[in-house]
Amino acid sequence: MISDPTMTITGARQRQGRFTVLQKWVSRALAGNLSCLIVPGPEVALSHGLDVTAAGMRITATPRDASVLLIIGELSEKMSEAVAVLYAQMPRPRAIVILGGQPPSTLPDADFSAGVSQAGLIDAVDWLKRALAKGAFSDSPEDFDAAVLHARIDYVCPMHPEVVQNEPGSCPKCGMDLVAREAGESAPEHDHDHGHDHCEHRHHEHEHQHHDHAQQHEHHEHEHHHGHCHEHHDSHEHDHEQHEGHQHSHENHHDHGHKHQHDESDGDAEEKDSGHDHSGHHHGGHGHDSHEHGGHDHVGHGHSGHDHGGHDHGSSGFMSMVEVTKDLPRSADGLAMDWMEVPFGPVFPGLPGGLKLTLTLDGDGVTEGQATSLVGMINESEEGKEIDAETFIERLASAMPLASVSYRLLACLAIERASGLENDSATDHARDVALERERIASHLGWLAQLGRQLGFAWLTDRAATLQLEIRRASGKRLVELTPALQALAARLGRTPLLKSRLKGIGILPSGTAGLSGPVARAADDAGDAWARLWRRLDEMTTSLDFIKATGEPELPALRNIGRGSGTGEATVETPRGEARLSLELEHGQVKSYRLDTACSHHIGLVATLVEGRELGDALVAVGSLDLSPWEVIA
Amino acid sequence: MNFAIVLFAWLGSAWLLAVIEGWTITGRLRLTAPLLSGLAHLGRESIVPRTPDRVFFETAPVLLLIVAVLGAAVLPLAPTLVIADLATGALFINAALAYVLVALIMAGWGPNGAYAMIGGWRFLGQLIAYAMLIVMPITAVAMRAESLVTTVIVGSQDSLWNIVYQPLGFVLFFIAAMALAFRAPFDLPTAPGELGGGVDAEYTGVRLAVLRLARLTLVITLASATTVFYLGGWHGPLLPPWAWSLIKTLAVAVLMLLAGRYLPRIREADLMRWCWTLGIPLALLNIIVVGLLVLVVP
Amino acid sequence: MMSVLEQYSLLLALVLGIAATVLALYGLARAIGPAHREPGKDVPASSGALSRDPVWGRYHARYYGYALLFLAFDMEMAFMYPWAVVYREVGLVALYDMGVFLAILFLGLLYGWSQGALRRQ
Amino acid sequence: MYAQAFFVAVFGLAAIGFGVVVFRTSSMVRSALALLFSQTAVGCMFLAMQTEFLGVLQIMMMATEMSIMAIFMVMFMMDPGGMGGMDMTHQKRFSIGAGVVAAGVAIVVAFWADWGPVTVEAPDAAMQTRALGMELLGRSMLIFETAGITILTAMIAATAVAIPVQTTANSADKEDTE
Repeated sequence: MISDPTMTITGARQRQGRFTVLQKWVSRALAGNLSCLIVPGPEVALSHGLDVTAAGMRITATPRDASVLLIIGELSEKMSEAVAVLYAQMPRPRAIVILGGQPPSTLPDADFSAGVSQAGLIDAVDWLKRALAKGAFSDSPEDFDAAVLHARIDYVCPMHPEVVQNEPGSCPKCGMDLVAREAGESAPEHDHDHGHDHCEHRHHEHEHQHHDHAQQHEHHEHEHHHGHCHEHHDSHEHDHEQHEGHQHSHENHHDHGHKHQHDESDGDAEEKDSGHDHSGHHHGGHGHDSHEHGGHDHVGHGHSGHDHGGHDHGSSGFMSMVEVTKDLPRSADGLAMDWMEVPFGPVFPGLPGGLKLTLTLDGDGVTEGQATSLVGMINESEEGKEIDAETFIERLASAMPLASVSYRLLACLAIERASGLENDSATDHARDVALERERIASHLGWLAQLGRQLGFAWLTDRAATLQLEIRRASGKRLVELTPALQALAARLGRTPLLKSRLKGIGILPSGTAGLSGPVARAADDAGDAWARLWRRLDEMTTSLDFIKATGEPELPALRNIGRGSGTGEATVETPRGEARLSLELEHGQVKSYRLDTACSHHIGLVATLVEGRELGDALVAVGSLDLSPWEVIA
Repeated sequence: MNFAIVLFAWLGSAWLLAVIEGWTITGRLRLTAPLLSGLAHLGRESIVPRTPDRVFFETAPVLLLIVAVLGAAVLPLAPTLVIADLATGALFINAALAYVLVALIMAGWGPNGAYAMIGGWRFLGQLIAYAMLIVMPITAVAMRAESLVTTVIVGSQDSLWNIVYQPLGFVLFFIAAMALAFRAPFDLPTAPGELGGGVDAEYTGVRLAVLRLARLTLVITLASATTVFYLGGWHGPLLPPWAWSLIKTLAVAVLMLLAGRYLPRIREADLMRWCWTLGIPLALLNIIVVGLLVLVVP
Repeated sequence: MMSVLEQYSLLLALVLGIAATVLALYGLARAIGPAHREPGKDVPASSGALSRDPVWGRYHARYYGYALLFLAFDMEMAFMYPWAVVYREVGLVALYDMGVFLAILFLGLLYGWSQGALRRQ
Repeated sequence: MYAQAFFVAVFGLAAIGFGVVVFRTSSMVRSALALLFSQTAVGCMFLAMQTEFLGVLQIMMMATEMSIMAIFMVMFMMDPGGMGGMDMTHQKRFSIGAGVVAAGVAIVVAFWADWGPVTVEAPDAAMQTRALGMELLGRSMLIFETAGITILTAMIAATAVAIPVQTTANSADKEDTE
């Protein structure tokens, strides 16, 4: 537990002069209005049994509305970067609370840290209230900066995308000069392959853009980042250094009294063109574009902006819209539009935290999309590193916060099989009850998430309350809760608009490869989001019946395996589908393992589910899969 | 004098509504909550995004607040308790509230961010869906009152409230009013779960406070319009007229706020299809039915 | 009773008053403290990814079929309100007259509907 | 009277000012909304001239119609955000000439036309609305119904031009291109 003696929070606001009366009042109001952004997401808080609202904080959807950044558990490297961006975008005064993890390297030290428990959370809120009332304003607030807020530059070979280096040079494979590009966000997209025929063109385009960015950011490094508008038509000054002539020759075109920034993209376009040796760039902005990437112009990359500027300068009369738009991507109805690539996630209120959905949007329709997990477990058994069986179980369970009991059970079973232990029916029953209990809790968590996505506040509240109650409930208590669960299902059946919202969305026919769990079972009905909702509600009832018939739950714990050796394989039907673990045990140590989960397969279905759908429908379709990004094995 | 009283009444209802809204969310009834929350907003930084269209970004919240208040300005609390009793009052509300769209387009376009922009253009689609369902039912109301003056419209419901006289019009108007106020389940432009806040997303600090106040005022304005057009305005036994107006307005406003909690967000495609293939024919039917009633029933 | 022009001035005063109040609030907020400029803060929030790319491009509004019909319906409102005001006075002729007008419009709606204007494009 | 003249002048200048902005910006949305506010200012001029129904109608209709114009401009114009700093004016010399001539003609008409006697007192706004309704249902009924037919024609034309027809040949064609 960290407590600063002066009680000033790290994200305090600048104070001018002394602490005024106004600031004092405001500080008190701030202390009484805590709103928090949960990383990785509210569903993780729920599955850990944390009731954030009861602790006295409002859960917000965006960093803009948050004053507290609540981090639960350890964060992966990619999530650390995302969290730095989120923190940077929160308005001051802002505070960081970490429950059950180390502060990520990208953030300043946590204002408060504790273990993952409701008590810890309540302590945190108490501390924050006091700290904000006293230290929301500070004489010298620290600047927050992180590497991710500035682009890192990689150098890649234009011909061999797999060649990535930190320094400029030539490609070891073909000897070509390496091209600079912005590292990070767009990097994985280089490697993915949709199997669409325009994919290749996109590669080119990305590089093209990165090239652009890179130069700009080099420039920023000279400038020590004191400019705060790092958008990419900001390369103005940079242009001055190398392309002064161009810039001046265009000054006279920009006498609209418009913002200066707008002028700069022309210089940008010029520079890009000259870099590629296109002399006729005044007229040929588009010609150049089309040969580069065959008619794919994402606005996101700002090509359109430059080129139109170019058009205007060169044209003597009216421009032909047919001519000008011929290289833009076509929508299904034949209209030429700019497409934009928009990230949804990793911390998006409508999707589970850690899942990053990247959609290429044409208006509010999705033309293509793909999902990646930023928190997925890595399926590797480090050579020569043997893990103690108990540690292995703990590690696997904590790596899957949304279904820890299932994976604990899976690990126990696999290890016990490997050591040649016979099944013990009493233990098995108790474990199965725990598994079924988690299934109910997990499905309730999914319902709460559905409520968040659809703005259905009542569902979120109700499902979350029940989930918190059921997580660790005894068999008797579970039986008592049966009517509440039935009432919830009946209520959903009666809710207007819900059916029209879910029916026919995200259809996965029963033949689809790689389906598992409720998604597979729902495919036997209609295979849409509505069928999946009812499949999950049915499963909750079935699980309750099983618990009623079987007895008390007991958390799976490893039986005495001694120092057994061997290989074992186990499968468990987790709430999201079948998980399979095979491992090699040597003298009670796990030597190597291999894990296969349902979500690893389901995440690949996202691309087909979202294509051509309206944005809201696409998000519902992805949500209905109940993807747990933790269970996506890299 | 009237001016001050009415303004005070509107402020009072906004505050009460904020208290009730807080109550439904947190489950605690705290009278100071809206003031504290406003003060907290003042204390947060108000970030201006790297926005190439700062004029739009700055204008949007103020414009939204102005049009919401202007709409309320022609709605009477009592026979003489109205800021401006315009001869075209019923039309004027439409005119003022049409600028809600303009404000949202500005808020969406200004920050140059994808979520906000999609939200802004989504609301244009939403307007295309609901606008006729605001305009056509009001026409039927004006037919009965033979006037566009809001006080006369309330007067025409002396014997029988419009909610009984033209229930179909009331249902259409109420749904359209909720869509206009872009509250759940019609919160397509802000949709936290789909657009991470949409048009609201980039507003922080004092600008967010103004925006929230504007949205709250908009709900009150629409609730008050529903009261004036369909619920008999100030008519009611025992209590003074202004009290009845305020009670009805608050009741409708709370209904608008609460309904969203129990419904999932509507699909944009469904909203547009239902409004045009079902709503507009029904609104036309409503006009014809009211037309016959007006002529047949003296 | 105020004259019409006085009422307009009152509304104008209301507009200016609100604008002044909001400006005063902004001033108050500024007095509490200025916004601290930091890298990344002014980039539009997009759920943890830093997306600096501008999005102002050709936006595909899928509702343009509705929009075209809406323009026609909006135009019609110019006639509906004055008609509604004198409706009872004129009587059956007005109903007949407006009936024909609305029937014509409804025909347009039906045509658009049959041609698929009333759907996402 | 002087107050009226003052407000007519103020809103008139505002209308012209926003009108200038329409051409001075390179952002389509800004341009469309500037045109909207220019029209709103004209509506306010109507109000100042005590033609209430017309003024309010103008203010109302322009908000939705200019916004729809904005989305169509964003759909179909290149670089709607104006990030390329595109100049929206074309054929400058010709358009300046045309503008000057048109302004001259308007001024000449304004000064030479016989505006009739100045109305001492405008009729009450409620009366105006009523009179408008009576006019629509009386003398101008034919014009009114013709307007209906015109709107119908516009709806049919717009639908026929803009909405792609779903035929089998068309969808086969689309599959080819994909």
